[in-house]
Amino acid sequence: MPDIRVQEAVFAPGKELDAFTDVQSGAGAVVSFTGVVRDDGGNLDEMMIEHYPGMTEKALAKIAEEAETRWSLAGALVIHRYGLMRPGDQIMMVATAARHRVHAFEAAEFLMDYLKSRAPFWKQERRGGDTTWVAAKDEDEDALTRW
Amino acid sequence: MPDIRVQEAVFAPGKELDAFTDVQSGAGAVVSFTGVVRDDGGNLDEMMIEHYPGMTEKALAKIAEEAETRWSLAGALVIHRYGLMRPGDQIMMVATAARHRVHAFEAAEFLMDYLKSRAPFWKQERRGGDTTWVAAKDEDEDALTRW
Amino acid sequence: MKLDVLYFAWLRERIGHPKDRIETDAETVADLVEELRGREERYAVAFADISALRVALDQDLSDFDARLDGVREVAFFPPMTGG
Amino acid sequence: MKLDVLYFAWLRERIGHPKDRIETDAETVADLVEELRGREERYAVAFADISALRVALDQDLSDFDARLDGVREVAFFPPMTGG
Repeated sequence: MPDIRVQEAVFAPGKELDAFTDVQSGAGAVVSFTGVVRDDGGNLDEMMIEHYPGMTEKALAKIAEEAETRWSLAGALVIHRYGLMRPGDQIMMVATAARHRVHAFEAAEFLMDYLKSRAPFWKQERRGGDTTWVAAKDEDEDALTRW
Repeated sequence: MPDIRVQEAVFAPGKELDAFTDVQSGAGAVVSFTGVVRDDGGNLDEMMIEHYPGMTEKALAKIAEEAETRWSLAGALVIHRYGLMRPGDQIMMVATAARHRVHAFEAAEFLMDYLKSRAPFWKQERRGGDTTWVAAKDEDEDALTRW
Repeated sequence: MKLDVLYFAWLRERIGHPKDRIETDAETVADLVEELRGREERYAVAFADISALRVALDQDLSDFDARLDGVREVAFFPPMTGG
Repeated sequence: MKLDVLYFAWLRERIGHPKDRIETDAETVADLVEELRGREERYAVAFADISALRVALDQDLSDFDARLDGVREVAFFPPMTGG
């Protein structure tokens, strides 16, 4: 069962990575991805992430379970924040554990690609008094075709 | 400049990941890979890693500098241990930071593929009184052709 | 039938609130969209281009041709931008 | 010329020590291997199949056709298994 967490609170990726790795006895290969709010050349004041409570957890669990099955993962972790965050803050992380490195890498990339376009999160950037909803990128949708 | 460490001492991947992420302001995407000694169904007593002091650091720096240039990385980290280790112990880790997730993932996979077959480390497995040098896999050599 | 209809991100902002409770006979999502467009100008504007929108039925991604039989919660939103 | 010749992993074990200091006129790595094979039986055995070996010249990976001009350290070892 993947470990899925949708939360407003900050988290420490390193601590999560160590805790995740500790329980994957015999996995051999652990891959993590951490997404951080970019400072955008000092322009960005805040990022706000809205989500769809209920559906978010469901969508993430479905994606992570598919990854676990497809790559015979020893484990998978997804943490995604919502609410207000500032440049340098962690937005989210995924971690995958597998017997072989190629599987751990592929599963982590699959999780990220699906999570980008299939989990109900919406980013809003705040600069000065302006707010802008981040537009979805065609390349993110296109990334799904490889799986 | 990549951060390259070849050491006998244990290290804490989570602590290293956090320290690495902290200095990558504006990177957005951080990928890590951690290699752990598999317990091999309880069969393996110890793993011993021999290396070629001097050449190891040189080879790792060259691989990591190539990754930094090729994927415009904000940073790269490679830590690889040698000497005796036991099942569950960390063998090595790499971390990459980039503006976009695809670059961070590709650079980390590139680092791992090259490190497997081009950095002078040799693994020996110890079971009961027997010692076996791990044989290189054709698939590891083949993995280089994609870069 | 009674439906909870939810809106997220800029769609929520354009409509001005996050949720409507609607009594409707719409058979498909497209029928429901047509009905919403007829409600008020801001709905018509918000739903002008459904190619820019996504829909979930009872918290599963779906499409505008889907039937509403048995559905209790319909959510409309822009393409997602998580990660 | 004087060369430091290093051996690693099972090659080191078969030869019985990690390093030789050799005075040689070998022009290429292959010449040097030929000379080593002539030294003693265990060298002949260790270097029987060079397709199972790799070579580094002054700590850079090289190949068995490479010339030894200016080289000070030659290392022989099995394919690497790091990571």
